[in-house]
Amino acid sequence: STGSSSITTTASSASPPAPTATLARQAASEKGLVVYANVPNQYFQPVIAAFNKQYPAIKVQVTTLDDKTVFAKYEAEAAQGARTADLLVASAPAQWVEAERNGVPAPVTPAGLDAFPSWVNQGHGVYVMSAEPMLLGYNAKLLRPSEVPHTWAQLAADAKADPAKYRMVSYPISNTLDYAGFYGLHHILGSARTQSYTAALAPVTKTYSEGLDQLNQVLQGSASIAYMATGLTQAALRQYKGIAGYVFMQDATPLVPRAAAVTAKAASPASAQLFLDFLYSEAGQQALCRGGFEATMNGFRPQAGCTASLTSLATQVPAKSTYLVPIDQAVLDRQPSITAQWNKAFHR
Amino acid sequence: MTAVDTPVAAGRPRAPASVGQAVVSVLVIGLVVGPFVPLVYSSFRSKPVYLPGGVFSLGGYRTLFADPAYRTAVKNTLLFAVGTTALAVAGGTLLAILCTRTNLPGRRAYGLLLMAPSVIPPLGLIVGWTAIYGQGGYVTQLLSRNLHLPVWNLSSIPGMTVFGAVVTLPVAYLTVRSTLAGTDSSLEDAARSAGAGPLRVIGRITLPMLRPAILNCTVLIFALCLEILGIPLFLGGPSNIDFYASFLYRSWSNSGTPDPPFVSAGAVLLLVVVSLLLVVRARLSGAEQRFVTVGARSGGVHRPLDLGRWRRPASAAIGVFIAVTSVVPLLGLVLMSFVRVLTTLVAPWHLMTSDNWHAVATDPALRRSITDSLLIAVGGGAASVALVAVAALIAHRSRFPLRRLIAPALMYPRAVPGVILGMGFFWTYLMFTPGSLVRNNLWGEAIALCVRNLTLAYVVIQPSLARIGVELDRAGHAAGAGWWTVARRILLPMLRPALLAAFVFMFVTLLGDYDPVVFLQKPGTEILGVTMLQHWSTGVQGPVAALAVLQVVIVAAVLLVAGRALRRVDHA
Amino acid sequence: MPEIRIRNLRKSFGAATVLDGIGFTVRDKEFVTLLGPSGCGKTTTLMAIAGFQSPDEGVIAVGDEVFVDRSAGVDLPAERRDLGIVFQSYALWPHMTVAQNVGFPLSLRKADKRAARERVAEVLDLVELGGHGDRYPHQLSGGQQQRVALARAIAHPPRVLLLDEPFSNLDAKLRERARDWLKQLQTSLGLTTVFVTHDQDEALAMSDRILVMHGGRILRDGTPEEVYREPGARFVAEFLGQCNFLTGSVAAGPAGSSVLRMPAFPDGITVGAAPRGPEATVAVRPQDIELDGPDAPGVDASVIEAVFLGDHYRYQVRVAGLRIEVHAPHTVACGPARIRIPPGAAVFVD
Amino acid sequence: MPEIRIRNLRKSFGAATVLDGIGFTVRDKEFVTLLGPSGCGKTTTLMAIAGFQSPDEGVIAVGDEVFVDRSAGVDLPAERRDLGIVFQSYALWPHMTVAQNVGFPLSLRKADKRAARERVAEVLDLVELGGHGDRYPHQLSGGQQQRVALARAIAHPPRVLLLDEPFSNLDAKLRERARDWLKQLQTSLGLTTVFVTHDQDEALAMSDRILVMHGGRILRDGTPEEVYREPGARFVAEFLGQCNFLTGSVAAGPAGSSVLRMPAFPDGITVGAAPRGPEATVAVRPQDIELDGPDAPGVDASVIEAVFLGDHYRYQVRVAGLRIEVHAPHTVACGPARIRIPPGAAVFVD
Ligand SMILES: Nc1ncnc2c1ncn2[C@@H]1O[C@H](COP(=O)(O)OP(=O)(O)OP(=O)(O)O)[C@@H](O)[C@H]1O
Ligand SMILES: Nc1ncnc2c1ncn2[C@@H]1O[C@H](COP(=O)(O)OP(=O)(O)OP(=O)(O)O)[C@@H](O)[C@H]1O
Ligand SMILES: [Mg+2]
Ligand SMILES: [Mg+2]
Repeated sequence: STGSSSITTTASSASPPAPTATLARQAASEKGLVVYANVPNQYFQPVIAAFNKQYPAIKVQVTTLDDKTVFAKYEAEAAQGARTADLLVASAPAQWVEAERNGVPAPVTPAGLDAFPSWVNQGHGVYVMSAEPMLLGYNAKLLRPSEVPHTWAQLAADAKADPAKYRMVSYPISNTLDYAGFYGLHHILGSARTQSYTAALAPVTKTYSEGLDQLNQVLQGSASIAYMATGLTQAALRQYKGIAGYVFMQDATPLVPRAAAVTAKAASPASAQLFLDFLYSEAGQQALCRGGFEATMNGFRPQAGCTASLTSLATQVPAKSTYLVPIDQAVLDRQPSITAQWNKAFHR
Repeated sequence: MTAVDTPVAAGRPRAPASVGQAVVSVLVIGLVVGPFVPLVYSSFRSKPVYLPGGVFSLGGYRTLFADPAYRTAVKNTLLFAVGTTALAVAGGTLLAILCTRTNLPGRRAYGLLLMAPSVIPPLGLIVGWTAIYGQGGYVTQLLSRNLHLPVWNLSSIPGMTVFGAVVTLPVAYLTVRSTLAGTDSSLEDAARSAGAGPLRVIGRITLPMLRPAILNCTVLIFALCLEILGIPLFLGGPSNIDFYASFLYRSWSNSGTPDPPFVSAGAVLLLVVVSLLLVVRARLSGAEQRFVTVGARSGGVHRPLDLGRWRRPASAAIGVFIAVTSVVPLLGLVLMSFVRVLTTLVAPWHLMTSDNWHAVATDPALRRSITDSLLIAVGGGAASVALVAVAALIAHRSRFPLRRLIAPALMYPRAVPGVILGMGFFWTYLMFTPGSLVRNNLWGEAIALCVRNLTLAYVVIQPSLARIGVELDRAGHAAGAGWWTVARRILLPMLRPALLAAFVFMFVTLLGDYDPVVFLQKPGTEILGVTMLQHWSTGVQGPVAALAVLQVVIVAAVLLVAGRALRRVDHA
Repeated sequence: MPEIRIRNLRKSFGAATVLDGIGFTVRDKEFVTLLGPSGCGKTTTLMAIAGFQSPDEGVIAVGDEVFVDRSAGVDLPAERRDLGIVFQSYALWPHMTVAQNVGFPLSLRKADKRAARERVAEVLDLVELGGHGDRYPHQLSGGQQQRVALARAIAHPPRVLLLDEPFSNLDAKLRERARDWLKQLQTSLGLTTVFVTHDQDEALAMSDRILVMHGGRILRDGTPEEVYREPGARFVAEFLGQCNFLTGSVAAGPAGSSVLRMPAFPDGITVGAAPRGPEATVAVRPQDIELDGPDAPGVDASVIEAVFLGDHYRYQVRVAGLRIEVHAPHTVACGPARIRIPPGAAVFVD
Repeated sequence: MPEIRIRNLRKSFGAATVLDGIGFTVRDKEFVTLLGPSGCGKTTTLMAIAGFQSPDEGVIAVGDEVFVDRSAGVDLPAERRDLGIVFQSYALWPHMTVAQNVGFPLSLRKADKRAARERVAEVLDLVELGGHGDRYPHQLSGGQQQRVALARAIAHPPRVLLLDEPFSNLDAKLRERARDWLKQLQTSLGLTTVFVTHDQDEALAMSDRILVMHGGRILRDGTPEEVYREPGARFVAEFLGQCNFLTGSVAAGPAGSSVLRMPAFPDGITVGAAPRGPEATVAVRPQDIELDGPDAPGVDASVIEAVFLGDHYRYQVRVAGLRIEVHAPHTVACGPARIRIPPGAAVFVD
């Protein structure tokens, strides 16, 4: 339902899914599941809990690291043959490409992919766990609802028209998430428009690269808008009703993949695959949505309260305005030029 | 800071305790050198140490020097380091003089309060400062939005310099104060009877005599500024200002290839710079005899310098300084932990919430991280202090052949950014320790944290040791005690106040430190600093503030107990 | 050079009374010594004059100027009193050369550079350190350091010179030389001087007048000979050198003198003052007692210990149960001897 | 108590030779003093015996045991030498009570707890600090601290007692008392003792034998009287008290004596030793010179200064261009006088 026509679907070279019962038996003899993930603990916890409801015997240990460290730690440990992660979760497409090249992911296919868009499988054993829409957060005390821009075009126009009111925050392009978002923007809007918008936004934008720092600026009121904010904002802003809100950009909402892969050197491959299988099950999708991750299942119906899903996104943003940034070499290749354009606009 | 080698002619010809001394020396040197081995090695390889197929290469260094961003980062770091050091040393010295040598009203209370920035956990202090004085900080917003006044920018180099100076000022303050306490005040009296007024006395007598102490803390603070990561990472980001450490960290975390050699090369260059600093200091302090007061038989408490009509203004200024730098950010933290968001747009009482504390309380990792952190802070703190104490005794009170290596070795853990030291530890654990002996448990984190902060324990213990006369050891030997017995029954008991102070210092630091364990932490072995960092990365600062307040409360409790103990120790 | 007048100085630290009504006058060009045991308040008195201690009560004036008058609320800061002080620890500034140390008081007064340099050279010559201007204090011996401290104190001619045990860090040999030298300098420059010491030899050798202090009070005030010969109080007698104390019954002697009688000296000891009561104690200096072989005049005694002390021998003599110390330049064998206390050797003490 | 034998001790610090072939023997129960000016190597010698300085060359043995023999590579660590040492600064451990300080050497030797307690009490009684076992060092006066240091040094009976200027921190009065007391203790316990001082009075009053050191060598070795009366070297004469040095031509006198002639003393000065050359210098102690009014016998002189020093007067006398110091117990007015150097008062020095 969601997903533009140009979603990359690399032919899968992975083996067919193993039967769940076999995996469960193998997992019983394994020593728990080790996950390196770029996910804040508090968001991931509902997912783990739901998994453990099904597989109480499998002890899941999630180490929260930033994107780079997820790979660096795994690769160093794997090279030395030490016990390391069985499953990796990270968002940076460029680093996934590098990881594929280094043979990090194991060629594993989860069961139940039929119910998902084909792009969930990025090939080489890398799967999109959640496709997170980059969105715009705003301060509800500083901007009346009518003043909140819903398109990049409007955002750029507002920035020019009232720079005092539209003080903005965002990531710097050096942030992998931000780069992925801009890659998507270029794809949807074309380079010329993206560049002109960037040029308009640069003078009113301050950048924060750590975590969700920019959200705080919006909440505190030093900025009225955070654009190109991560999809996790949906969950983070839940407790700030009346102070801040978020909208999806109608003209272009890039989806940045948070991908997962079972590792080649996994000590608990069966447990890892069970977890992967779980992610692509109904229960798993509900848990992801609850945690604030974007559920991607076709025809997903969220249970009470949770909004993070592509089905609900589809009701808010036209399909042609969304685009999932793929995990492939093209993303790596365009990084220098897109970064340079951004830097030029920001005088860096 | 005062690693001045007291030339101890404690000329005992042979040391029967040399086995024990060897064990401790090798342990200390090994712990310090351990993480540096893979770092230095990998800086000369084309691939990370743990990957097969690397060749010798200077590529890392070449990449570094070719990068204009590196040069900018170096320039920024130097600007910051020079500014911070100058401010901290000048401020610390001035405050120490005012609080010990003049009739400033309230000087005793100030003496304690000035130490506050060193007992608030570093991340907490940053959160507190950004919440109050940052871009979106409460006071900043109040002034700019509500009163339309021009405001400062905490994220600029001057802004970070001021913050850096506040953080490091206690180091200068402590060093200078303890030196002042040890110098004969009759030197100042002599100047006054020669006709010099209070200002002249300070300018021409007190300050010049403090040169060695000032030199020591200048070198230490400068070195700390070179490796500092938290400030550029959290404050410098919005203005796109990188320092040495944050440049390395960011280029590392954005690079496609695993562990590029230029990160190690950057760390190695920093090591070289700090070594040079140590050499320069040794050179400069060569003529230190000129600053040691001759036959210091202290002339008792004399009349303090009279500040005259500046008494009250000076006192008020210091009060404001303490309020602005410590009290307000601390209150900000407390307030933050009880509101949904600290903003000038909505009155705080409309935002009251217990959610932050609830989130903190229900976080399953939190209880573990509190107990783990307490364990490391208490156990690790005690073990490090014990190790450093014995190492300092070997370095300054023995004839052990390797003793000259120990004092400089103890300075190095603070010579590179904690994150990179942590990386070194990770590699060392990975490659050189059997199995996952320490890599996968709390031990590994504890060791990394402790080693990184050995320097702090040393700079607290060393000056006190230097003040204990050699004759006290000799009297012990003459009584028939060997080296170890003298250490155990005479020197260590006499060092008790310093050991306790070092322990408290270590405790506070270990409780809040995080950068060396970024690589090492894993579920089940969380520590407070990392938990805080992770809450931060969710973008919601309320729980971070709650954690920081929690840390301050724990530290305050420990200080209270330690203060009691210290008083009892002093009585003995 | 003006005179120093001190009246009723009182000072307590908490419950401890350190100065208990000190009052004295130092005349122009006079060299006055405060002598007393450790802790008796000598330094406190000196520091009150210098301005480093505020007395609780009392008046200090030098010449026409009142330094301290507690009742009038006057308390001049130290730097405006224009005094020269030499501290016990010398308090040389270790970061300055000898010339800079000595020149400091001049440079403060914005003296002409050249004139200042000349004055420094002159003062250094005066203290016999002509060629040492470029050295640092730690490159000097103790005696030289002490002379630099003095040079500094007199560089800008002070109204009054105050010295706090300036020689106590010197060794015996140096100390004697330094004494002579200082006394000479003081006399030739005509400096009004207050000198603090706990060494009676030093006090006797140098002073025009000695004030013996004890427990925050002045017990005795007089020239060295007066104080030594007529100590008045037992404490003073004892503090100014060894002393034998003999107690007995007193009877009037010829020509206003008295005779003290006791079992050891049945013929009595003649004291050159009228009796003040039926019982009394006298002090007799060891070197004033005559001791000789068993054939000499005097009462029977027995020498139980003889120690050679260079310029004299020190004998412990037993006389009818009493133990008496005698100093004599000549040798007396241990064993039986005769002892005599000549008239005038004994003085009454309280 | 064993004897100490030291042979050819040498020690340099860099280019500076501090000990230049020191050798001496201390006999059983003897009290030997190393006397010399600051920096002559006294402490270095003592510390070599104690084991805190390694000599570059030489042999040190106590009784049968060789402590140091550089040529044989022997160098016993300090803690195995079983000596008692009292340091100049006392070096009491501030964190231990008096009893713990004194008991420390015993506790090291795993002495029986009760026996150790008794021994501590006994030693404290010996140094007259019976009731002070529970105090801390800072609660004691200087003199008491010094006694605790001594008690500690003798608690576990040492083979030899070493003392490095133990009294130099005490004031004049206390020092004298401490001297007597220590000497008595040493005699009664029969301790072989090496004592270091730069105070000649102390050395003369206490020692069985004095070794006068200068520049890392021993210049003179003898009993106090020998050293004082026959100093041999000018340095020794001067160091042991004031001295006048007179130089003139020498002729043989009667009975193996000599006569020194010079313009000031045309009749010559009789010296009780045969002449060793045509020219010579003699040393004459100020108190051995006779000074009296202008009617007394002797050569014409003029008293130019008289200082009262308590037990004697110090006169500066001018005799035909020479300046001579004289000490006499009696008063002589300034102005013309007569001076006489009796036979035996002058001794030849190098
Ligand atoms: N600041 C102070 N606080 C409390 N007591 C003090 C203080 N200064 C001096 N005293 C006490 O006052 C008394 C007199 O001290 P002062 O220094 O005048 O003695 P002193 O005669 O100079 O002795 P010394 O010969 O030891 O130098 C001593 O008992 C000392 O302990
Ligand atoms: N560790 C050292 N390094 C260099 N020189 C030293 C050292 N120890 C002592 N000296 C020098 O050796 C010489 C003798 O020192 P020593 O301490 O034995 O003298 P002393 O006779 O005890 O003098 P004092 O009476 O001043 O204590 C001195 O000139 C001293 O400067
Ligand atoms: Mg005094
Ligand atoms: Mg010595």
